[in-house]
Amino acid sequence: MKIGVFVCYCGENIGRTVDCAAVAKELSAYPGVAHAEAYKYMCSDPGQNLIKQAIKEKNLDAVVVGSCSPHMHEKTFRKACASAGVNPYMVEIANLREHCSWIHDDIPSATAKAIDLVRIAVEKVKYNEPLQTIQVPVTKRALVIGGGIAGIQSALDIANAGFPVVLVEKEPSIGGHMSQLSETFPTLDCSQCILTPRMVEVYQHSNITLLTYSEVEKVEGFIGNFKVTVRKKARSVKDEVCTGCGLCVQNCPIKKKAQSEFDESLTTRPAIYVPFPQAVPNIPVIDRSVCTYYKTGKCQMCKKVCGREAIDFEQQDTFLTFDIGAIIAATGYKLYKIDKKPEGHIYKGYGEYGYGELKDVIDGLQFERIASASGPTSGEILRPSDKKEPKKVVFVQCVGSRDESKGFSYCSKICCMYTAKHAMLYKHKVHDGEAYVFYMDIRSNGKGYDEFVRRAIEEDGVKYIRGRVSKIYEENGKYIVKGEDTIAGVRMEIDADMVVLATAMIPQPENSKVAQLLGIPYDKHGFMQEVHPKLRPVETSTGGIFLAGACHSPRDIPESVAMASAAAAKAMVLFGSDILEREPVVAKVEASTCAGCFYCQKVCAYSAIERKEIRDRQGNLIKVVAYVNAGLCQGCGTCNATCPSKSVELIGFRDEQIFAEIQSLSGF
Amino acid sequence: MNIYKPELVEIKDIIEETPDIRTLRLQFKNPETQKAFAFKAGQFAEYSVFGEGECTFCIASSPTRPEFLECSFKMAGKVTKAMSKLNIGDTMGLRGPYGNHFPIEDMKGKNIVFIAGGIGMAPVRCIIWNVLDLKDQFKDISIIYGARTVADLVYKNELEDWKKMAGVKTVVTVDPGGETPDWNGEVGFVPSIVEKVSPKAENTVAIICGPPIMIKFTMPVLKKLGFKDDDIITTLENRMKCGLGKCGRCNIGSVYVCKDGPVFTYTQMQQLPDEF
Amino acid sequence: MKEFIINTDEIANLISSLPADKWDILAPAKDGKSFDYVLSSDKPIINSEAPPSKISFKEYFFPKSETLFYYKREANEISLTEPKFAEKKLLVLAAKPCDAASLPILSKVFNWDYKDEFFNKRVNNSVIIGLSCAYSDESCFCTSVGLDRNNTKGSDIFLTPFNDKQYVLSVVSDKGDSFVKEFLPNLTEFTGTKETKEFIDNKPFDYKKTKDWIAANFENKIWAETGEVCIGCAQCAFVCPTCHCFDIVDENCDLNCGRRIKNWDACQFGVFTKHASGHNPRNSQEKRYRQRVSHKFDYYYEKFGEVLCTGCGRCTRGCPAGIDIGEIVFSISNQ
Amino acid sequence: MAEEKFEPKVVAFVCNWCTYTGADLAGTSRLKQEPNARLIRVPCTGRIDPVFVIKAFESGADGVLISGCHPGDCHYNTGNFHARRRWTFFKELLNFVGIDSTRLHFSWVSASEGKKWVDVVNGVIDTVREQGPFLKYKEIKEHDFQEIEN
Amino acid sequence: MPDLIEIAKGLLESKEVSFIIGYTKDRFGRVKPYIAKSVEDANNLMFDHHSIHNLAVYLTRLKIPENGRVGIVAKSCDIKAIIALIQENQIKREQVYIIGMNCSGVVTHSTDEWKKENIQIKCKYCADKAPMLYDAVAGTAEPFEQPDDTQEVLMQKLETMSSAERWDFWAKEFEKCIKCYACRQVCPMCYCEQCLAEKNQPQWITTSPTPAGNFSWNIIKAFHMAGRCVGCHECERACPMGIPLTLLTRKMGMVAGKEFNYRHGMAIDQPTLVGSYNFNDNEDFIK
Repeated sequence: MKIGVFVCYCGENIGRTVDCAAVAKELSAYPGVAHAEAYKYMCSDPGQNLIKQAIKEKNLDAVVVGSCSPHMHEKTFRKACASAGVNPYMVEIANLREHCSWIHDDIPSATAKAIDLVRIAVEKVKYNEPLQTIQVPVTKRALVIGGGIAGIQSALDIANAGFPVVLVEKEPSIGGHMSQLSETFPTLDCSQCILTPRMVEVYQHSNITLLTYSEVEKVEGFIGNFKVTVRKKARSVKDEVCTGCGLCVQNCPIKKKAQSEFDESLTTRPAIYVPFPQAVPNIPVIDRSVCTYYKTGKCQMCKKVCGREAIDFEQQDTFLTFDIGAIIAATGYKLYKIDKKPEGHIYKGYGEYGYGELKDVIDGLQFERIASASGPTSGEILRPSDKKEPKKVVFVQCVGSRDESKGFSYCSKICCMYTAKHAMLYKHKVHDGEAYVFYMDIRSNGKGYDEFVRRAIEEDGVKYIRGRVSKIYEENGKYIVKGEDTIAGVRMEIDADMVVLATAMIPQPENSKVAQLLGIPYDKHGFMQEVHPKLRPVETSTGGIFLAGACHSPRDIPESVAMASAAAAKAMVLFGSDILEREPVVAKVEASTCAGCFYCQKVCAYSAIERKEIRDRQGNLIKVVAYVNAGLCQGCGTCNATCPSKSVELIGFRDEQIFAEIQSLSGF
Repeated sequence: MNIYKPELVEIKDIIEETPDIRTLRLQFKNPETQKAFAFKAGQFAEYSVFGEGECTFCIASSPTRPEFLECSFKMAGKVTKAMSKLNIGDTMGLRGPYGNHFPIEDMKGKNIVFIAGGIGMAPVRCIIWNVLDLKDQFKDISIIYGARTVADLVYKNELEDWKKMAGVKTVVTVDPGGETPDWNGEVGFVPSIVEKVSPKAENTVAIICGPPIMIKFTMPVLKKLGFKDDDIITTLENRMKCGLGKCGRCNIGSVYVCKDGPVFTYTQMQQLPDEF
Repeated sequence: MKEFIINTDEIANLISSLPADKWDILAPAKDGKSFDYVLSSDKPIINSEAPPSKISFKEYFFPKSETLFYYKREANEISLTEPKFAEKKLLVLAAKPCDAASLPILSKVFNWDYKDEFFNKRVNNSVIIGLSCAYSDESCFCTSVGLDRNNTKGSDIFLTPFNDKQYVLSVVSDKGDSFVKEFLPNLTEFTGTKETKEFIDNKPFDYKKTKDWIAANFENKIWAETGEVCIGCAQCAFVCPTCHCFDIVDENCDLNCGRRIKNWDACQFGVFTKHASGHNPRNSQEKRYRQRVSHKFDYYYEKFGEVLCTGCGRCTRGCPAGIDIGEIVFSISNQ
Repeated sequence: MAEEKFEPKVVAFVCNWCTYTGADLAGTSRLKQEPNARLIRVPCTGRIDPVFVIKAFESGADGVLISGCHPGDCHYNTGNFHARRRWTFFKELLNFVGIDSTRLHFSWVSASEGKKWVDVVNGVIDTVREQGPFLKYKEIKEHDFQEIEN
Repeated sequence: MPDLIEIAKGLLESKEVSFIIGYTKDRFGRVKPYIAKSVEDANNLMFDHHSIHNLAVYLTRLKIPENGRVGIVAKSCDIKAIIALIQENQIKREQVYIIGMNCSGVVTHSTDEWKKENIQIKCKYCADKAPMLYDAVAGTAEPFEQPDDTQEVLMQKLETMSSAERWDFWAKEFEKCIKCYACRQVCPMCYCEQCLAEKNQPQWITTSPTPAGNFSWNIIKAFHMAGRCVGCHECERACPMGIPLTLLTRKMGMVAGKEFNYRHGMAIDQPTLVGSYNFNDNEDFIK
C-alpha cells in the first residue's frame, strides 16, 4: 500500500509553529509512506494539483493531508483525490492547525505533535477501504399526519407541486383547532371563513388521499422508502355510499348523552354525528360508546332512515399500506386541563381556580366557541351556567405556562394574543361589560401584534393587571378572583361573572406515541424535536421526517402555516431527485459471528437494526441475527461498541482503524 | 538451532493476479541462503509479516528456477491481508521448505494431467513449470484449469504461454455466468470439463488441487476415466502453525499434514479420517 | 540401579545448600486447599500421599507462553534476535511419577523430526527427583497406561519412603547420577527391600485394545454423548502433563518491535482448526472431543508407540462438566 | 544524565460533533494548551468501546480522556446516554483493579465550549503529570518484552 | 410434590420435551451434567447439594429446534441465568420446560461434605431459594447453616487498599491465568459464537497468557459481564488456577445495584441494563 502525505503550511497559520518540512521529511521514511511533501496552501488549486500529480506519478493508494480541521476541508481533499483516481474514503486529515499550530507556541513540541498527528492518520488510512456512497431510490409520495391547519397547508403545497399526498387525521373531520376558533388575531377575520375553502380544496384535490378517522399504525423503512400502515377506524358508515344528507343525525334518539368535542363540551351531540356543519368529509360517524344499538342490539334508527343503506354496524377497522418517501408530522396541540388532578400528569394543576367545578370558569377554546357565530350561543357572549350575559369577565394568562411548579417551564406563546382578542371580542359584543386581564408580561412580537394589544387596552378599555391570580371561588353568585396588582402593589379582588383561563398549550397526548412510531426524538414535554434549532428547524434526526405546527412547540396560525410550507418544501427537495446519495458511514453486521443478543437493537436510536433469520437449505432455522438497514443507520457506532462479539462494525470507523490509531501512539 | 526463526526475504515484485489474489516474488536477503535454499515441487513454506504472524502456502515457483521464490495467496485472514498491503522492497520472513513433495521422479516417462481450480493453481503451477522445464523427460501434458469468473483466473499470461507450447494441452474454463463477452475458453465446472477433455488414464498421473467441492466431484470422473487411486495426487490444505510436526493443528489421525503431507495420493487420502 | 538411603534432614540440607544463583527448586507446596508445584518454595511438601497438583509441571519445560524471537524494525530494515536462555538449572523435587513420565513422552513429539531446542534445553537443564506415590482417587489410572506408583520413567532420581524419616533414593539416569555425586556424595548405600502400597485401579483398561477400538470407531455414539456435555474449555488440555498443542502468534511491543510467541493451545477450541475461509474440519465439540481421546490413545500411539497420557486424572478432577476420560477409555476397552 | 522531566502521554477519545468541534473552536480562538494530548476522533461517544481504553494503556498512555456531547445534545440522540452507562461500570472496574480516576477522565464538552475544552485537557494533563508515568501498566507489558532491549 | 424423575418421565413420555438437561451420579457417586433423552434415561436423573453445575450453559451450547422444547433441571440461581438468556434473545420462554428445584445450598467441590465450610458463598445470598420461574417444582429444601462470606471480607480489604496495592493484588492473580477459557465456556452468559478473544481481525485482546494478555482478557471479560452476570459463580469454580474471578463480577453487580438498582435475570420482560438508559443516570464522575 502506497500512502502519500501532504503537509500544508496554511500560509503561516501552521508553518509558524510547526516545521512542516520536517514533518514531511520524517514521514517520508515511515513504513507505507511512498511520498511526502509540504506546500504553502494545500487547499489551493496548485496545492490540489500537487496531490493529484503525486497520486498519478507514485501510484498512491491513499492520502493523508496534514492541514486544518477535517470539518473545514475534508470534502475538498476527498474530491481532489477522487478526481485523480483515489477513492475519497482513502483520504484522512490530520488536524495540524486547530489542534496543533494554533494552540501551541513551542516549535519543537508542536512539530513533534504534528508528526504524531500525521502518523495517527497514516496508521488509520492503512486500514481504510474504498467506499461508495449509498444510493437509495425515492418514493415520491408524502404522508402528512394531522389534518389541522399545518397538515392542510403541507398537504396542499406538496399536492400542488404535483406529488401525491396521504393525509391522515384521527378525528372524523379535518380542520383541527383552527376550525373551532371564532375570529383570528390580529386581523379579526373569521377563522372558518378562511379555513373552510382550504379544507374543501384538500377534499377535492386529485393528488390528496384523505383518510379521516384514521391513525398511523406502523412505520417501517427509511428516508425515501417508508412503508406506512394506516388504521382506518370503523366509522359504521360506508363513506363511499353516504351522501351526507344528515337524516341519520337528525333522527338519532340519543341526543344528550355525548358531549360535543367540537364545542368543547359546551353542547351535546347525537350518537351518530358530524362534528360540525362544515366538516370535511361531511360523513357521519357512530360513537359506539353511546349508541343504543351497540349496547342493546336495538334501535337501528339511523339505518332505517338512510336511503342509501350506508349504515354498517358490523364495519371493522381496516388497514391500508402506502409506500411513502417523506413524512410530515403535524399532530398539533391540546390545552392543559387544569383540574385538581390532571389525568396522567405529574403536574399539580390549578385546583384553586375551580376549573371543572365552577361552571363559568372556562378555558380559551371554550371561549372561542362561545364567541363563534357557529357556536352554541351563535356568537352571543352568554355564560355556560345560566346563559346570562356576563357583565364582568376576568381573563387569566399563563395558566400552566411559565410556571414550573404547577405547569410547564415554557411560554405558550399565543395566549397573550388570544387573550387580548378574547377581551376585545367581549367588549365588542357586551358594550357595558368590564374585562380584566391578569398577565405576567405581554409578549406580542409579531406583525401588527403589539398594536392589536394596545387597541384592546386603549380603544376597547380592557383593564390589564400585572400580577397573578391566587384563588377563584364562588360567593353570592359571583366568582371572587383574588389576585395582586404588582405594579400598584395592592391585593385585588374582582367579583366576576365569568373567568377565562388562558391555559398552556401542550402536545397532543398521542405525540410521543407518534414520535416513537416514527423513531424521532421528543422533548420531556412531549413536543417533537427538530435536529437543529437554528439551521434545520423543521427536520428531525431521522432522514425524511419533518415537523409542522404545534407538535413541535406552541405557535400561532401564521407560524404554523410557514412551518408547514417549509416542511413541504423539504419533502419536495427530497422528491426532486430519483436517487438519494448518502455517506457510506453505516454499521454492518457479520452474520456468521452474530450471536443474536440484539443489544445493538436496544441501543440503536434509529431503529436501524432489524432481525434476519438464517436458515439452512432444508429451511431449518439456524439462528436469528441482526441486520442493519443502511437507509436508517446514521453512523453513530453505538451498536459497534455495544456488540459483545464485535459482529457489527461501523464502516469508516471500524475497530481495526481505531486500534491502528491507538497503537500508532505506542511508537511515540 | 531455533527452528521457529525465519529467514528474511525481500519482496522483489508484486503481481495482482485477481482482485483478491496476489503473487509475491521473494528473494532472500542473504545471498548465501538464497543459494543454499533447495526445495521440491509441492513443498510449502511459512511466510511471516512481522507483527502480524505467519501463514502457510505452497511454493508457487518451480525449483528449476531458483533465483526467486514465489508464493500466491488469497486475502482471507489477518496475515494475508497484511501481506497484501506490503510494497516492493519490504521485508518478510520465510521458513521452509517443509513437507513432502510431488513424486516427480516416479512421474518421469508418464503422461501428466494437471487439474486445478481457483487458487489451487498455485501448487500446481510449481510442478507444471518443473515438468515443462524438463519436458523431454515426460510424455503428454494436459492442463485443465478453472475459476469462478474470468477475473478470478490466476497466472493469466502463463496460461497463454502454456497454450502455445507444443505437446501441452491447456484447457481453461470458468463457471457458467463467469464468462466475459470476449471469453474464448470453456464455460463449465471443472469436473465436467475433465470429462469433456477426457484424458486417457493409461500411464498417466493426475495432479489435482482446488476447493474441496471440486475435488469431491472430479474424483468420480477420474475413476470413470480409469485412473487408479495411486495415480491421483493432491495436496491438502489443513490449517497449520508450526509446519514442523509439533503444534498439533494439522493432524488428521496420526498423520501430520505438515510433515507427512501435504502431497497425498487418493489411496492415502481414503485411509485418513474424514477431517479435512 | 544404585540405591541409597536418605534422611529428611539431608533433603532439607540439599535444598538449602544448592547455590541459589545456579539452581531453581520446584516442589509441591500447599496453597489453600490444593497442592501446586511452586518455584523456589521454602516449604516444599515431600509427601507421597499428597494429591496431585491441580496443574502439571509441564509449564517449566513447555511454558504457557514462550518467546521464539524478537523483531525490530528500523526504517524498512528488520532484525531478529533470539531470546536469551536462562542458564539456571531446575531441580524438581518430589515429582509425581505421573508427571515425571510426561517428559519422555513430550520429548518424542518435540524431537521426532525437527528438534525443538526450547524444550530440550529446559529438560537438559533440569534434574527430576521423582517421589513414589501413595495417593489415589477415582480419577487416577496410571497403571492402565503402563505406569504405576513407583514408575521412574522421566525421573533422574527417585525417592521411595522407607520410614518416617528416611527415603530410599534410586539413581535412575546419568544426569541423576552426576547430581548425586555432586550434591549428595555422602549417602549410605541401600541394600534392603522397599515396601510400597499397591495401587488399585478402579477403571483398568488395556490401552492396546483401546487403540484398536478407536481406530475402528471413528463414528460412534460415544463421541456425541460426550461432546454434548463437554463445554469446550481447554482446562483438561492445559492441566494435562502431556498435551502439547500450541499456537504461534505475533505481539507488538510498539509499532516497530515485537516478538513471536508460542502459546499453549488446545484441540478443544473451535477456532483451533478453523481455516481463514471459515471452513472447519472439526466443527463440533463431538469431533473435537473425539480428536482428544483419539490423539491420546490411538494417533500418538500409532506414530510414537506410546500413549499420550500418564493417567494422572487431572483433566477429570478439574472438568467443569464432570467428564471422566478414564471412564470413557474404560468403557471403550470393555466393549 | 540529568533526569528528564516527565511528559505524560494522554489519549483523548472525542466525538466528532461536540468535543472535536469544541477543540476546533479552542484552536480558532487561539487558546493555548499543553501539547500532551492526542485526539482520536470517533463519530459519537457511543462508539467508544472500553477496549479502546485498555488498548490506549497498552500502547503506553499515562492517562485517557473521553469526551462527548452533553446529555441531550447528542448528534445521534442517545449515543452518549448509552456511553455514560458503560463508563459507570468501566471506571468502577478499572478502579477496582487499580487504575483510578487520576488516569481515566470523562467530560462533556460542547462545540461552543472551547474554553472548557482547554481547561479539561490541561487539567487532565496536569493530574497525570502529577501522578507520574503509568508504570504499573508498562511493567506488565514490558514483562512480556523484557529482553527486547538486549 | 411430584419428584424429579416422575416429572421427567412424564415429559419424555409425552414427548413434550425432546430431552432433559439434568444431573446424574456416576458409579463413584460424583455428580455431573447429564442429558436424559428417554424415559429410561430419566431414572438416572438426580439432584442434591452436589448439583453445583449451572446447566443453563447447555441451553445455548446444545441445539434446540426452532419449535422444539427441552427440559432443564434448575436451581433458583440457575433459573436467573435462564431468565437472562430469555432477556437476551438466546432462547424463547416456550422453548424451555423449567423443572425448578427447591435447593438447600450447594457445596463447592463434588467431593465436599454438605456443611457450612463447604457451602458456596453464593448460597448465602440466594434470596430466592424457591424457584421463581418454572413449569414444575420438585425437591425439598432443607435448612442449612449459611457459610461465612469470606469474599465480602476480601472485598472490603480491597476497597481500602490504594490503587497501587489493588493493582498488585490483581496482577498477581491474573498472572496465574493460563487462558484455558474454562471461565468463559462454563458461563451461561458467554454464548457468543465468536468470543472477542478469538477475533483477530483486528486483534481485540492479546491472546497470550502473559501478564499483559491476561490483564486485558480478564478485564474485558469482567466488563462484558457488567449488568449481565447472574452470580452463579461457575467461572470461579471452573478456573483451574484459582483466580478469584467472582470478585470482579460481584463488583460489577454491586455497581449495577448501587447505581441503577438493577439485577440481571430477575424477570423475562425487564429491560436489560445495558441497552437502556435513563436521562438522569448518575454522572458525577463526568466533568
